[in-house]
Amino acid sequence: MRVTRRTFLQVLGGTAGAAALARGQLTTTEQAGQNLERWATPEEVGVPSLCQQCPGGCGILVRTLDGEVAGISGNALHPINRGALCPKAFGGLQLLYDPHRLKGPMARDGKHGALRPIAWEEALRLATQRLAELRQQGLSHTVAILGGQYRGYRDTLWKRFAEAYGTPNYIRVRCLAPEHPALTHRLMQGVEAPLGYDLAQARLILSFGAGLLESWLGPVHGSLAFANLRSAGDRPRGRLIHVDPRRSQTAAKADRWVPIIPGTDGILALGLANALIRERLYDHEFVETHTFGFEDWVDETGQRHTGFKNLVLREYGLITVSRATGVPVKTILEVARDLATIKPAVVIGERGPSYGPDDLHTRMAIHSLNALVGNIGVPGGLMIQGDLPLTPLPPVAQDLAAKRGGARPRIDGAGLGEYLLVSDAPQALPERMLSRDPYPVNALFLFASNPLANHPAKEAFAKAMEQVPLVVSFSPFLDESSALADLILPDHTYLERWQDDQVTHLAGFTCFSLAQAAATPRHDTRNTADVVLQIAKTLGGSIAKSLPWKTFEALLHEGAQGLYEAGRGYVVSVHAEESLRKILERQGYWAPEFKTYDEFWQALLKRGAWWDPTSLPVGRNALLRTPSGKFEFYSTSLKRWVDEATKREGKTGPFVTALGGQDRGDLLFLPAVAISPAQEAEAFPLRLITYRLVTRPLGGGKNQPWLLEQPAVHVKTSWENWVEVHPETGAKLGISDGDWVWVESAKGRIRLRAKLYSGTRRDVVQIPLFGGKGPNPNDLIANEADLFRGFGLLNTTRVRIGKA
Amino acid sequence: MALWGMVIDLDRCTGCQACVMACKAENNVPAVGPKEASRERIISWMQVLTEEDKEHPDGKLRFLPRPCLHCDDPPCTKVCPVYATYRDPEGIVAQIYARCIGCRFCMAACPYNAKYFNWHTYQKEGPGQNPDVSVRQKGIVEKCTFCHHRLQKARERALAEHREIEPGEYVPACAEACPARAIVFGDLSDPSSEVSKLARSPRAFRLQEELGTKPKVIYLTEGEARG
Amino acid sequence: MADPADTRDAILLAPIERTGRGFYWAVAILSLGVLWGAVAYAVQLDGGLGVTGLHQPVSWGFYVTNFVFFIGISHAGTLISAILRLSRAEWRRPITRMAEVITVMVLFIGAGQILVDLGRPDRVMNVIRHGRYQSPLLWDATSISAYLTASLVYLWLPMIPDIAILRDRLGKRKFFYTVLALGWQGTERQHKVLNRAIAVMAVLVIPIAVSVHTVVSFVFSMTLQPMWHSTIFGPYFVVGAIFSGIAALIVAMLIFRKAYGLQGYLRPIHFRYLGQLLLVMALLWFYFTFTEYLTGYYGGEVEEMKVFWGKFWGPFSLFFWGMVLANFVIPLFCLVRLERRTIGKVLTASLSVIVGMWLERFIIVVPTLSYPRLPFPEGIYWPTWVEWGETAASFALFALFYLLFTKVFPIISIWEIQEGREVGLKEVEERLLTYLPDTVEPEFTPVDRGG
Amino acid sequence: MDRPHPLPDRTVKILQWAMAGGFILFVGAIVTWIIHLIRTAWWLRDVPSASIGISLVAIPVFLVLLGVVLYVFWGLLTDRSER
Repeated sequence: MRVTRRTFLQVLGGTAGAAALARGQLTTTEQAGQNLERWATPEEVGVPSLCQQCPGGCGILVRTLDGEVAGISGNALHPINRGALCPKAFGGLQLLYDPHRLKGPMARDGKHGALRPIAWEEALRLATQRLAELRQQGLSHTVAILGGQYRGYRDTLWKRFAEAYGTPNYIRVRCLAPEHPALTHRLMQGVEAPLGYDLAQARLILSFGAGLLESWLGPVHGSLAFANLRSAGDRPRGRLIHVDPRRSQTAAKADRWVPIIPGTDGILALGLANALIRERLYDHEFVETHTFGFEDWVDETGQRHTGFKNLVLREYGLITVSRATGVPVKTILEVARDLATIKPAVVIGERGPSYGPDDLHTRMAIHSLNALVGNIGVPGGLMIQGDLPLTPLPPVAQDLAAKRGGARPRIDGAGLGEYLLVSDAPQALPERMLSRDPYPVNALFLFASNPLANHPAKEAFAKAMEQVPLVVSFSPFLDESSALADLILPDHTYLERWQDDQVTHLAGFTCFSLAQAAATPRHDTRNTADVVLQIAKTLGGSIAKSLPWKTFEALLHEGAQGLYEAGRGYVVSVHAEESLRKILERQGYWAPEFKTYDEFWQALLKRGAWWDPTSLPVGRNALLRTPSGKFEFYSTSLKRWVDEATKREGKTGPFVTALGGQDRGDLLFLPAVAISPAQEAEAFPLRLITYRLVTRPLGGGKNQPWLLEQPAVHVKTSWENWVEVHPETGAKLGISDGDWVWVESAKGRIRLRAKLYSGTRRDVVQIPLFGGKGPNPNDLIANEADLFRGFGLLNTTRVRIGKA
Repeated sequence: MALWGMVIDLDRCTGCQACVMACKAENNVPAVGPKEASRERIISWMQVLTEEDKEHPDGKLRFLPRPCLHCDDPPCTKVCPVYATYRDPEGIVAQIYARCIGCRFCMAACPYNAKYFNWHTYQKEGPGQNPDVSVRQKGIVEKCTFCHHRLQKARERALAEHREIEPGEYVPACAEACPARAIVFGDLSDPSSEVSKLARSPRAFRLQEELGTKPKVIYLTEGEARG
Repeated sequence: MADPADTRDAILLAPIERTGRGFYWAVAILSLGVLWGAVAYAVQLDGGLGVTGLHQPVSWGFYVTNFVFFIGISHAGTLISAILRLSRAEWRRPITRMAEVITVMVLFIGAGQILVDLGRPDRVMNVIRHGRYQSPLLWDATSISAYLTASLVYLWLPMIPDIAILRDRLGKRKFFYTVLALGWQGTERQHKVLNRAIAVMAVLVIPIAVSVHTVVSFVFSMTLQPMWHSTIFGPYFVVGAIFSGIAALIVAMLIFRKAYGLQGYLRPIHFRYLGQLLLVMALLWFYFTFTEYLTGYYGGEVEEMKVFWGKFWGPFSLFFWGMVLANFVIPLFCLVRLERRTIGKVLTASLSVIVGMWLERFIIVVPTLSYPRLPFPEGIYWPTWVEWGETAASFALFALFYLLFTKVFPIISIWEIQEGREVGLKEVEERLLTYLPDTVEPEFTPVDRGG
Repeated sequence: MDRPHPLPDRTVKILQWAMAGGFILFVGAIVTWIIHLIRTAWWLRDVPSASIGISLVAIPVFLVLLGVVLYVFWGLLTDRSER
């Protein structure tokens, strides 16, 4: 029907013009065409859904015509993005209609045979049979599930499945673990829930390399906050100061860009602290009443400890800091003054790739600035995320096999030894799988992850996968990893499935997004969540009992009932209505909008999200949960961990060694970043920085031509990856714009096109995580992990470049 | 009669290209592929231009989103030999794809390079496209229409409900998507509309104003307002 | 007077009567060129204009350059012949026909370039159905069709007596010649009618010709683009057109002089006169170019200067300085002294001018488009084999048309040569006498060629 | 003039006058076309003045051309019949 209509439009003359031309002289054919158009207008429905291109959690509205997807726009009601979107969102259309999608389940003949199509029943039988066998043999712990970037009930489901089945190896690969508070916040504030940043109200944002506008907590939310910082009504224009070696988009838009020697952000933060203290600009009231370890102190044994103040004044003088960071003293002073005088101010530096080898102390140093200016627990500062009042699910029923399997150590070593503080350590996975330490992996499930494209040790990973008897992939596409899988049970793409999202890492408010399938599945694929439920059911016993829901939709339906019964929060609605409710609620009124849960559920589906904007625990007490009830410059909890680890493993145990050893004394527990002398690496004179583009969706977006064609605006490029070189560095090496160059690290070399970009340091080259075809910067990066967050060290590699 | 216009606040624009992609999805603008892209044939009705402050080597980077500026005195419509592009009474510079002979005179005449040519057949009709916008064939010129089809739909809706089009009811895809809220769209003939107010801002300027094309896309400079 | 028995000019009919091997070779080679173009066009029709090197922002390239160039060449003809006729330059007699043929042939080729350049040639009738006179392209369409019509008429009218000779002397194509000869018997009245018509046409064709290249220049100068938006583009283009036209005429004359052994008719003096004309045009062209560029440079407008420097030192400098060399320096050196080795010098200058004028058209069309006003990436344009093919085919097709024409009609006006012998001599003498101070005022007799 | 001339047959005559007719048609078509363009411009309020201005020059030029051609046709063809 659609085609007929459009053909008619073309006959008429394409677009608007025809009508204007024919004004007053409509011929009968044209009249008939218009009638037909009216008659043929398909039913247009906007289905709220969730953008899954990045962890930002934006709500989208999928435009469907007679059930076929015809467009994506922002869900104007959704509190995260308020109808706005970033470029990635539109790639979802091309993801959905990717002609190379898998048309149905595939199985491999033997270990080295070819993939062939297979029926779902057969495919599920294959997987279930193997799982049952392994469990019978007492090898349930040898099943590993590698999960990518997702959250909410799909995570819940896998977690429950792993627990009920009996494997500790549900391993997540992601740079963002929203349900955990940032380690720094845990160490210095003792909080157990993630923190939120009240960007919407802040008038100064000091960002240490956080790609607010590109990749941080979601570019849309960041951009809305940025827009708010800009001239808006009568308020004065806010300031954005961005510290970054690279002139990123955020740096370009910042009021001040502070270029810095990579990895020295912590030193700069301490220099700023020095300036704040020296000029007596810090928040005395907050520091005196709410912090611990600022002044020198004496512990119960009578031992004297250096406080933060004296540490900073003694070790981080402005000239020292300036020399170490490459930031002029004048700039440090000016930034410090801005930070102290423009209120409210917020310092961000929590997420994103690691800053350098001493990532933990760097982050502590940055975070201590928030305490110095006293913006913890105040509007426009740091807040704590509220909990989602979802229906509590019944506890997982574990039979003996499950208990036994679940008690085994994890294959990646997370939670032990050097990875004590880490929940997942995918970096260690290939090596351990290859060495079968502590046990071989007999089945590997890949869900929403593609390690063979993204893992810095992808060759080792591929080898490790060879050894696994059964590799099951749930990818809807034949990506690098699923190409090596033995069994592919393709998931729907996100526009085709029921799903939820629980955004718990943003602006403080809690938000639950729900989406039904916006499009009928284009191919013979199945929602992996439903597949897991079905596998559990087939496996039977306690596993089936732990996952009793018939469909994923039923689980969502059950979970969301808690929201209805919580007696707070709202299904999102138009702004005016929300404002009124907020005012009422502040006066103590909260009226339920729906009489029955069914009504609530229908409204949730129709509007896309539930949120609770008002019941934020913003008080300082909620934010300072350390034993002392204060913000700890000197982290007593870190000390406790270290003491315990020393007791358990000895002074030379892996955890203590990883921290830098006991010999650092108090400096280990204070935000002290060592100033290392500038190193002159002859062989590899340049440092490599990788970064994430705002146009890069999860999974790389190889199948999204729009995004690949116009990946960036700061350099002119299209369809291929590139390396950014400073024009002077380029001139020195005889490299001009657009030349092919080899970028070589100790690990390997890749051939890329050079782009001369003045927003590069002279001693740095930059390669974006491009995601399209062609070489990947991961091929250069050594497989090193930051031991405290488990995430790869992406910006510590040294390289050299030369004309290819 | 309305006079549709747009204000783009460069102080807010982050160069993210959400507008570009929103436009492509809304208007069935194809990706031309690596080969054609390397031949400089990317079609981008809305394009984010980047200007580097060459005076200071590490200086500022400026972003400039450029849709069709819908000039009130458009140089492109004047030169079209077949009335395939014209300014409609509400100020929108429209294209008639079925009429265009592909002489590319309008492309040569546009001082803003807002017109794009279909050098090859870049796409066929297929799923995922917006049926409100025709899929262009090879050999013709296309450009931003201020999402004219949205105006038609809004007008039909208003007509069916016996009322006028409300402000905000008709907004192009780029303005709708912009995450920094840098793009404001509305009726310039209504002095109380947001675009009109912003257009009177001391920060307001027009591209190549000296050419006298009277663009209806108005930009706001970066930085704070000067007096 | 067209005495059929007069065999002095038999050599002029020879190419029509007999066909040698050289002709077939020439046709074969030219056909190959045309074939290249045909294949290229087929490829272009199938794949779209994308098979060319055109892109964003350089959306006009070789085709438009060729269009301007060929339309320019067309001025060779009719305009020169009309001016010479009106000024009663007696040395025009063996030249006019050749010039007029160039015009007609090349106009077809030039107008064809636009067709080749269209993205949707199948919709070309839209120009007729939906054309709008605000567009300079329509001015072109009108002006070129007027010029083409006028040129055809102006080619045909002076050919009627010759066609009558062919009708009477030649065995073949009798019917064809009979129809075209319009019953010419050389009567007094017929002469009077014809001469009057030719005189009117000569007057009419000059403004039309000037208008043609003026409106071709308007295609560019009516836009607001840097280095296009110029008031002197009209006369500048016209001067360039006449310049290239004369050069093309000289080359054509020399080729046929050699091929058909016309040394007796096209004598060094003709080339000397034409060479001098060419020199004058070279100076005039330089004057216009200088004025045009100086105004731009002196104004120093930013956008203008981007294009200016692009031409002067940038990627187009090779073309720009090549143009200056070919259009000014070489002709100047060749044409200043023409007493010795006239033919060689004139030929060199003419070939150089043809190349130079093509470069000039290129340097006008492309650089302006290559430097957009807004911060776009600047586009460099390089044609593909398709554009080379079309260009080669255009030249080949022109040559082929010309060659075929000479096999059907005499390339030198027989009756005008005869008229020169019979009437011209006496008339010039009489006219000369009227210029001199010491002779008695003779009774003015209007030219009466009826005798 | 010495040699006797075969009288042109009817076909030749018809063709010659047909040529004249063709030319009239051609010029007529062009004039009609220009008028059509004026009409379109008028309807669309698309700068009719430009069309009218150009037609003021173009139409007379074509009519003069037509005049000259017809004059030649008439002058040459009728002359023979007089003799």
